[in-house]
Amino acid sequence: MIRVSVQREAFDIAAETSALEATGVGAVATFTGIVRGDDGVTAIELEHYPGMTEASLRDICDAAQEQWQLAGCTIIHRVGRMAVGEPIVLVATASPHRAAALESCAFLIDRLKTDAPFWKKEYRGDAVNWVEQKSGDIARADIWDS
Amino acid sequence: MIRVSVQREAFDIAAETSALEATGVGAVATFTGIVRGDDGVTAIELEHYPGMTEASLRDICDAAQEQWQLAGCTIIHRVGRMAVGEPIVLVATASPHRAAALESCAFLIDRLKTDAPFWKKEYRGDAVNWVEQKSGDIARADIWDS
Amino acid sequence: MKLVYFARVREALGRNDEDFDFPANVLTVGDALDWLATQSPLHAEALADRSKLRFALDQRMVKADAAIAGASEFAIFPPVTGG
Amino acid sequence: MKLVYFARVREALGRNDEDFDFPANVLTVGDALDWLATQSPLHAEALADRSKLRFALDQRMVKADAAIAGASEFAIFPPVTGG
Repeated sequence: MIRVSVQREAFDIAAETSALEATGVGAVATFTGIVRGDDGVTAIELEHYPGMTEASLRDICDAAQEQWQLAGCTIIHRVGRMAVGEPIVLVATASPHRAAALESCAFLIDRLKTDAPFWKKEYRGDAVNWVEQKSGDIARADIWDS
Repeated sequence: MIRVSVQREAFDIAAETSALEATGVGAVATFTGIVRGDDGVTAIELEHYPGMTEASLRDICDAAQEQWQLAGCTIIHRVGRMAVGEPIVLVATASPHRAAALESCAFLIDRLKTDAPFWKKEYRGDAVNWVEQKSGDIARADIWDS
Repeated sequence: MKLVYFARVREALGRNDEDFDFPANVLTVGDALDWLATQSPLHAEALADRSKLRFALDQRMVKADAAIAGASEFAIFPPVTGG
Repeated sequence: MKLVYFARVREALGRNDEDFDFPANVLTVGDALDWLATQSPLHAEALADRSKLRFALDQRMVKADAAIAGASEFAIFPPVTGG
């Protein structure tokens, strides 16, 4: 089971984990990314490349399913404007093995940060700037290739 | 924020992650363990040591908070009888760092399996047997000591 | 001292708990197990395989060489299997 | 060929997309960038720092040496920052 969604509205983690639990395996892991209020950030806005985004998220799920024994893989990424404290992204996996469920979630979020065509603006009150890609994110995603 | 609960009723993953998101950090990870229907198992029943259980779960959260920068740590473990497909245990953490959130969830569930006084019976229809501790679980928990 | 039993140990002994005054030469958890095994055939059988037993004194896990002096609650149970 | 722009590139160019027929000597993504930079001062500036640009042909990420022949959609955008 692969499920990807790019959406403006918030997601329902309980509904997503229930769907993964219904695959019949023993372990479900999730990771949720939340808008941080670091350095005076008040909101963010996410733009994406419709069509390519969904395809890239499916590719990332496919790569996870090649590396780990997964019964299900879900990625939901929000776009548009979000205030500090709002969830941005949910990745979730189901596996017969607890380590596989947790490790594959780490892979999904690391890979998403370097491969999926999203771009983030930060608002600090009226001031706005595009977020720069972090070299640490590239290094973290590269770990999975080695 | 440390929250531990030993309870008969099912837990609400959305309520638990919301509480962790409210700590103001950017990363929340969860792990849910579910009753597997392996080898004809139809249900399980969990017994625990009231008082010691809660203390041991708090100790495990304390150990996680020493090892990772965590804004919150939650462990909810159910007791009593549960059917195949029902959730047994939820561990969840909040951190400024996504790797810390996911790794600490792995630590919590590994440690819980060897340190917290729960005992599991498996039902296969009318037949019942106590589950034996898995040597793999001990090995996995020992990794965190090295 | 209050003895408490869980899981297979509780079922084998047919009770949740019981009270014993250990003799003065019972110093450790291991000594206590030896002495308990003399109290009835049921105890002897339930406590025979030490490799399948774990212990807590006042709700803290301990090894068989732990001193029992000062403890008020002594728990005997199989290896844990939660999660 | 349809050009599509995102994020800082889109804002710098003041448009979401535009159509160009590249000359025959434009073979790769890199060639296309060189040629695009000659189309207006806005293009020249928006495409000046190649280290801050990433590319996709028909919605697949590619490097600057990728051949553009056969592609119908060519996207130019900054390094991604989702998650």
